[in-house]
Amino acid sequence: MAISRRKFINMLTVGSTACLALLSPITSWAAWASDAFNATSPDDAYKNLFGSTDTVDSDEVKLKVPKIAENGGAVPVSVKTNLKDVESITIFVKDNPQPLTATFQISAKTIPDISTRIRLAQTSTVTAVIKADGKLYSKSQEVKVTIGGCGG
Amino acid sequence: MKVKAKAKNNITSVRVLAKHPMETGRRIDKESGEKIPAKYIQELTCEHEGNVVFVAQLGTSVSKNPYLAFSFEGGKKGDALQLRWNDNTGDVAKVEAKIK
Amino acid sequence: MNLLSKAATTLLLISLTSVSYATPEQDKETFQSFYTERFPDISKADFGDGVYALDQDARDQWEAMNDFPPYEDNLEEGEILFSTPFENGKNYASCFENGGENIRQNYPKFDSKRNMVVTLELAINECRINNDEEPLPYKKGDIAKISAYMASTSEGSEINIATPTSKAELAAYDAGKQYFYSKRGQLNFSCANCHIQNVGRKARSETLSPALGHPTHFPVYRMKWESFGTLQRRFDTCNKQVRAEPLPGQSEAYRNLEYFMTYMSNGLPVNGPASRK
Amino acid sequence: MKLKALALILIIGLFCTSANATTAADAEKSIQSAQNLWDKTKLAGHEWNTIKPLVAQAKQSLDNKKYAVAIELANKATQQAKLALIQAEHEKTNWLNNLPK
Repeated sequence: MAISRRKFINMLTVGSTACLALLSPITSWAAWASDAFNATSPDDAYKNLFGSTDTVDSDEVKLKVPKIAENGGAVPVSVKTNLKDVESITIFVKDNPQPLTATFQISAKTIPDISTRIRLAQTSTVTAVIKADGKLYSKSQEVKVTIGGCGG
Repeated sequence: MKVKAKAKNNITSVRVLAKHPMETGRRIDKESGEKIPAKYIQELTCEHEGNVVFVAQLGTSVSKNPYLAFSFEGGKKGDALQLRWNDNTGDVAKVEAKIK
Repeated sequence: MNLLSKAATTLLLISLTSVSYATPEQDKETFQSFYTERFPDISKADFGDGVYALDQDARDQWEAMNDFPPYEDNLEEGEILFSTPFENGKNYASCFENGGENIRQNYPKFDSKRNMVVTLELAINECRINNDEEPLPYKKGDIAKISAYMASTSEGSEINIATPTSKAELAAYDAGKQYFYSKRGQLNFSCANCHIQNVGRKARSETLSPALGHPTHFPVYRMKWESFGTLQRRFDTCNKQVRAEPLPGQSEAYRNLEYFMTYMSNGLPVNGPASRK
Repeated sequence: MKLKALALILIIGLFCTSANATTAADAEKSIQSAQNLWDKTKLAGHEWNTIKPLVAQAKQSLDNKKYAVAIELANKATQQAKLALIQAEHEKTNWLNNLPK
């Protein structure tokens, strides 16, 4: 699905920015990986998104998450890599109701270095998966979520 | 949508904050006792001179008022960026930002 | 009463007074050096960052959040509220020295005419009343937004509360001091128990922040509140946490406490508004 | 007379766990004394937030004619208020022990 999406964008961007108007919600919707996002287990999400659960744990995937979340509602996450030919960066939260959190398509011009803020329903392992040259590389780390808070 | 974009050494770094509730569809309204319907951004894109330089697909685990930071090769001070998101209900927001 | 017991009482009183009535300046010295000795690696100004001065993991997240501070919109609203004229054509600027800009560091002030402590929020409401406007509710909402905007114009200015010297000033200062060090609530904790004796340690999963620098960064935008709150709103939370009943906003006890605490942080730069979890 | 006796029996039956029959007046008295001590804690500047809900619950029980429960709650409130007053008295001098050295 991701590939057809990219082809479609390439087709579009051959033209000018005037084509932007053509990016109607319907076409974008079609590209959104709904099966993978709706999956309730990490394995199902992997299968739907990558067609495989075969990942290699790699230090090339630089994942930065806190050890203890200040705020489970907005946990900063950064992922970057020096790997070549990166196609996508994807973030999973193992114990969230829907583990697939976000997936970023990395074009030839995009630097494989992204940051976002995610929700953790509870203490969970956060995993970043980088697809590069057709292979899946991953890195995981646990983030603790605590209840309460003085927040002085 | 708030955008901060800076160019340095032929690399443009972009930070975006999209104002959006990111309702998961699982939350219960405390007063009515009913589920608040899901409303979340599914896709956010950024274009520079007609090229898509960033595509993010998001789910309900992304925090309220999604924050995204990314960078791409090319771009210079004064260039325009077109950012756009659409959510699961079909709402769309577009903004043009200048690289500083 | 016989002479002996009279003498004993007098002696007791003298000994008590000599402890409790160290001069405010001596108090401040002891207070500040307690923290600088306890945390020799932290510069004095950085105590204004609270827990984020002590915990790098938390600080990294806080700094990431500050890329687009969660209070940005509220702060902008505060600026608009501050500069919108009253019905009589006057505005907040007309009530304050320097048009209300860069004055946060001077509050709370002791008003010698009325013999009372005036906090910035109290002054904001008095400005409204003097201009025939309804006072705003304390602790949160518009008053906190206005106060946040005013604080932002003082960024980097050092807290500069005049040293209490007159009898009335000292009485207010001592009342604030006693409040700070008195155990209260069912859990029997004083402010000092957590924020001096146990500073940097954990209460459940939370690191206890230093009291030095507490007043520098208010109003604070808390993720938990999803809004700004004044220092006195924070007093409420602390009181509830030790199971004491909070006091009304701008009550005498709270104003005196704010006066004492802010004087203890004299010399630290204003760095409010700030965000907290 | 007969009716009153019946009522008494009914009440005793309702609160068969307590030895003595309790009346609205007893409950009101307990609540009033809790209230008085509660007011004293406010004056002393050492009000605990545990007292207010207990008094409110006691009043609620009184309204619901659950007098024994009302008294029990009022007594709890009184106990909390007494402790708060002991704390206030103690802290009049002992707050000085908390000063940084």
